[in-house]
Amino acid sequence: MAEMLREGVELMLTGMTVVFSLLILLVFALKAMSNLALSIHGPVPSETRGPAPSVAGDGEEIVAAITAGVHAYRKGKR
Amino acid sequence: MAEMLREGVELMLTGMTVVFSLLILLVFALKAMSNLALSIHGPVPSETRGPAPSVAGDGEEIVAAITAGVHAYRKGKR
Amino acid sequence: MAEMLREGVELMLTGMTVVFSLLILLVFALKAMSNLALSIHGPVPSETRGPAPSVAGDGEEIVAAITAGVHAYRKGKR
Amino acid sequence: MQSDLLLKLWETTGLANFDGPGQIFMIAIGGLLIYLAIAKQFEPLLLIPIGFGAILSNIPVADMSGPEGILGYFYSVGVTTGVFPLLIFLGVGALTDFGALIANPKTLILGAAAQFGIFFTLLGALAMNAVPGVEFSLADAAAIGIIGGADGPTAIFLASRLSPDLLGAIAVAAYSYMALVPIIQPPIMRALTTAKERSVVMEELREVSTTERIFFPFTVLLLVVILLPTASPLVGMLMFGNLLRESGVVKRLSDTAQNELINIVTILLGLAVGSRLHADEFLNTETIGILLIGLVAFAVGTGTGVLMGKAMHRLSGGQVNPLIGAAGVSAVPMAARVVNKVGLESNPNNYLLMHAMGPNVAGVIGSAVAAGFLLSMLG
Amino acid sequence: MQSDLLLKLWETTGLANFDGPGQIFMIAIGGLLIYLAIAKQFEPLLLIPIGFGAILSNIPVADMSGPEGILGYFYSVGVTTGVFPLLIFLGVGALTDFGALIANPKTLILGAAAQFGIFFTLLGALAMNAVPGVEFSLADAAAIGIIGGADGPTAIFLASRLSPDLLGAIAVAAYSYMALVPIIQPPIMRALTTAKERSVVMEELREVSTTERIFFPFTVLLLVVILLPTASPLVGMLMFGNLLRESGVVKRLSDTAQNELINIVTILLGLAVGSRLHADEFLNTETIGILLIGLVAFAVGTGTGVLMGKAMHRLSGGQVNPLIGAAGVSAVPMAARVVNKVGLESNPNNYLLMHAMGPNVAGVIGSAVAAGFLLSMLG
Amino acid sequence: MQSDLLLKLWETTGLANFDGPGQIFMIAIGGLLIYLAIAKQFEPLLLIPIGFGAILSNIPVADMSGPEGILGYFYSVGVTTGVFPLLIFLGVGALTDFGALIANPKTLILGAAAQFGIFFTLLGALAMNAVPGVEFSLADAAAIGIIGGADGPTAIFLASRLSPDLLGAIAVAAYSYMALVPIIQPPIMRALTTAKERSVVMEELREVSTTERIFFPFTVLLLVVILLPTASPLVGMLMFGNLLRESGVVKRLSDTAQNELINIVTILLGLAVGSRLHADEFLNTETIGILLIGLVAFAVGTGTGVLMGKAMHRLSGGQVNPLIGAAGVSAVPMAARVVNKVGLESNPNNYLLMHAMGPNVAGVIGSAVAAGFLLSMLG
Ligand code: NA
Ligand code: NA
Ligand code: NA
Repeated sequence: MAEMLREGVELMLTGMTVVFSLLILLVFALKAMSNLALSIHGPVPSETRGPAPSVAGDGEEIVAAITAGVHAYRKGKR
Repeated sequence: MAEMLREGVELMLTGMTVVFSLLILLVFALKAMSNLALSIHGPVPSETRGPAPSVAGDGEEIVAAITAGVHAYRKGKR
Repeated sequence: MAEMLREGVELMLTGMTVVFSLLILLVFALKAMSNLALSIHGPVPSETRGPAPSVAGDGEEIVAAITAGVHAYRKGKR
Repeated sequence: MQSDLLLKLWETTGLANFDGPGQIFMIAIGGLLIYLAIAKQFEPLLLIPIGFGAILSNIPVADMSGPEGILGYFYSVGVTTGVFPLLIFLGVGALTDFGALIANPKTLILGAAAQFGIFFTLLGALAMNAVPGVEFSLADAAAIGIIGGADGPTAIFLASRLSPDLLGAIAVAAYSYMALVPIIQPPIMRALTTAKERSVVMEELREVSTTERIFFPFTVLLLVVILLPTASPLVGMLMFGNLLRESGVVKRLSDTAQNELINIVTILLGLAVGSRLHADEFLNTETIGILLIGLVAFAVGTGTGVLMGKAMHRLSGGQVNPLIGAAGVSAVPMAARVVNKVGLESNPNNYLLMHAMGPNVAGVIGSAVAAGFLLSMLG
Repeated sequence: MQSDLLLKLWETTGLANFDGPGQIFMIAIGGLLIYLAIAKQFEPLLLIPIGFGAILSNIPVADMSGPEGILGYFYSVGVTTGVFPLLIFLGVGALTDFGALIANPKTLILGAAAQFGIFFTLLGALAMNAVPGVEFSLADAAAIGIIGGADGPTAIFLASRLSPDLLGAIAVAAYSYMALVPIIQPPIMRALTTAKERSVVMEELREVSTTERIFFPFTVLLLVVILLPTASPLVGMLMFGNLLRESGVVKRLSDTAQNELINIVTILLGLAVGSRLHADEFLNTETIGILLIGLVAFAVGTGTGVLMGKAMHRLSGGQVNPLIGAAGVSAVPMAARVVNKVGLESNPNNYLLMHAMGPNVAGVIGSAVAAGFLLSMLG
Repeated sequence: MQSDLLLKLWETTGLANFDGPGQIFMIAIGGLLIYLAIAKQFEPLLLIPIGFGAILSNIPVADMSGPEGILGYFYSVGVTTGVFPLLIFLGVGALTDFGALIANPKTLILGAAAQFGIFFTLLGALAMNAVPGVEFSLADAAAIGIIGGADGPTAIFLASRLSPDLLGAIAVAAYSYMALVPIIQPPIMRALTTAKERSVVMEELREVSTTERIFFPFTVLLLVVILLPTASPLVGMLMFGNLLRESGVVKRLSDTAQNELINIVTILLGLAVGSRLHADEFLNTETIGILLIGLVAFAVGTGTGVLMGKAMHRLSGGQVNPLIGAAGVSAVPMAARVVNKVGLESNPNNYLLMHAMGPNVAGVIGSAVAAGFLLSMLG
């Protein structure tokens, strides 16, 4: 059991090292990422996104829109 | 390779024949179908359908409707 | 076949006995249950429930609420 | 070489591969089921997928219901394992308001009486062994009997366990006759009751508290566990769905169980059941027997339900309208609506719908119990 | 001992386990697909899951696309069996309004003509065998050809049957070029038509009755069953979905097929397809060949569609605008919108959208038929 | 013969088949979990299905958690493969707004510190081997340790890989203690901080751009791929879900991942986990040990998180409120709300919720990283 406890302590040391290393590196990576994003697009607020691209890229929604449009079109003609 | 190309050409010829035959026959079949539909129901516009049959045939929706009705009924009584 | 019919009659007799026994016992069990419920909470009408606990217990909905709140908060600040 | 190709082409057409009129007939049966579903609103949620599955599985060459076909996959993943009917039961539990039963638990007895249709049909199926070409084992007869339970998922679940070969015919009979309930039941109900009995106005049901609704699934499950644990997959999933509904704290799970989950499973289950409507398995004397006797099952169940209703009418000093016994066959909520309609004929102000919901949902529990009993004896 | 542990730790890092630049390159390819999906709206519904699947499956050590990895499970459950693309077809059927095709069935001929792209590409793939390092079998060539069908689920379904090793490249080519339809098609359309032809205003389409809409799926399926039953899994599921939509009695099933079911399957299918974008399977001359020839496929299909449009223009005495032939490649509804846009260039009041929807959905049927033919010859 | 039948009947009752008080006790445990879920709102989304699964799997005769039972199927299809917890992670990714973490990435360090609870618990589990009847392997101890990660799907995923026998107890401990976070954390938070520290008002978080949100999942995944690819199934699915959310072009997929998909999987996963709450596997000294030590895990993680918060408080010149370190255990969003509440006690105008969301979601990533590390060492 002493052997296992020793292995457990080793796991703890290496494990916390791994967790801290990875998350601290991630701090720097995220800062670099934010700077990169800023340099590409400028300080764009989230709100400029909007749902427009969603619709444009969404095949089925377009089909639905077309269908609806057609029905409206037909009704107008009658 | 020449052998495979020849087989490929054969596939192309038979394949396009099959595709055209089937779709051309489908033109006639769809026209016959439309005439049949017309002779059965007359020129019924799509709009006459409506959601009514949907509800009528939909077991669970009826349960929901009953439940809702019962609640309304009970509240009215109180 | 006579043998099978006899087994069938046995199944019917035992089966109906089982069904009736279980459902009649359930009548008493449900009455006992209703009395127990009454003694615990009193004659609480169903309507007191409402959607409140649902929200409180629903992790993801809270996240959504937080997110929404944050957006509202930020917009107010700008 | 070119002519070889044309020959190969011809050999892959459907025309060259129909192996007799059986497949064409079964495709027509599939079309008929869909016609009934659309034009007559015969249980369309199941009969459209079943009918289309029947058509697809009888297409030559494609072998869609074979072990490598999509319908075959659905069957082995969802029906052989029992998973699809049990998930349907989960959704039904989440959709069902058992309040009427909790308010008036005595209606359980009506739900019990109507299960006589199951056992009568079982006997009838055994008696049919006298007909040449029909050879039903006890397990087959039990699976046929469950048609009398008037509950689709229960019938599919039990048939998949006791008699997979007959599953297609049993499922079709069960759903078709459930759709025919408005035609089958009223004459029997009128024949067995007097106009006076039919016009009895019942006392309004009391309100049921949230606590009772939450205790309900546990109470039902407890009795099943103690007395008939073989019924616990069916009853357990039904009560789990109902607990999701009534607990009030997992609305998102309850909504999904009632909608997307049950819808997806219904599509897949319907196709899988349809894949059993194969010419070689379906077109025989036994199927005709099953269809005939299934009709009897509903009639007998309705009759015993109404007779028990009459008994309760007398024992209660006339407070119970015997018509509500007919709802004990299940066929939720069709049978309860039929009771309501027949009741209105005798008394235009007598709305029996809520009172019939008690025996109606009791019938679901009753059929599941009967299925559990048959599983324990023959499974 | 501690150093053993550190060694073991190092050995489990990604750095120590990248086996060459191939994996990094493939991760970059995954990123590129996602970039195109987000920034250029290239079929994002499929290319985001495919791109992310490509990234995940090229991560060293984790082996997520292996037989015990989650992407590997999705692949074996949904793609090897053909279940996922067929369920997508079910959803597409429920989403598609075939009214324009029913009103003007002659446009089926345009949908047939555009399938020439498939067979031309098949030949092109065979011709590529002249290039050293490329070795396509007939089955491989057929799977590559289906890129010209401009229909994602059909391409995945056929490739999973005829040439699973090429599935990743074929799916990526199919979806990428479908996204490029607005760039690939217009120059070809303008080159093959005169300004006068392009400004033809077509007669308004007649209304289609509910009965016709309900009969439609059966009519299409009937012909497929008789003539080419190997196409019936694809066509059958498409028509089943459409029947759910048009029957009007199973709205809840139709809604689920159009939304949650197709969405769930799209996520899982995309990841599964992405798992085939493995460095060792993808990075070779054959993939480059597939990407090049896929582009040709779309161009040729567009061209033959427009040429058939011109033939119909003449035979009809000038009533048909030949541009609508370009919509015959499928790529629903992108190609129909391109037709509308190019038509508006020549006549700002000429809305061809509805007229193009006929050949557009005809192209879906045409590709499924071509896939069935290839399956029957080579499957 | 009749008496034979009655005997057979008796032999199929539950009464005749309960094999000791263990099953009854486990059914009561299932009931207790459901009681806590409904009456105390203890993580009801998981504990109701887990509790009901525990009841169902301890019903005698039915063997619902056996290899042919429905719960057994759910377990082997979804838990043994790891698919269910990973799909939950997909949904969680689509549900989570990582904006607070992007705005203040330093809070990742708090999410790292709180993972000490995992490794402390691992040691504690090993120390428990001194107790007679307890025999935990290193893999068992690691699976128990992950309870300290305060993240349900991570715990289930790791336990299914390292120690399937203990999965039931580990999942129950994880979800129960997550629900107890509002009781476990505040005393520790108050004990380790001064009133002045607790009343620190933090600077408002900056806004985060769409581009950053889209780059975020790739950045996180990139580091995991390079350093610890064994964590990439968990982190990859989380980040895939988040990309669906943030890309803005696949709203329908994101909605489905956040709702129907995660709901369906939650129901099935809960039942499957519940099926591990078997009398013979659950009722032993080891379970008691797991429950005790799980409580310690949460306390230690909270403590180290707060201590790291104090360190950051000093290093930042008093700008960081150390309370937010407690949110690093994950238990999203409960722990962040607890931070907010304890903060308000010291300063009624100090809303820490948003600041706590950073370490809170960082804790999810931290636990997934710890799980990946344990998998790489012991898997
Ligand atoms: Na019944
Ligand atoms: Na096409
Ligand atoms: Na954590």
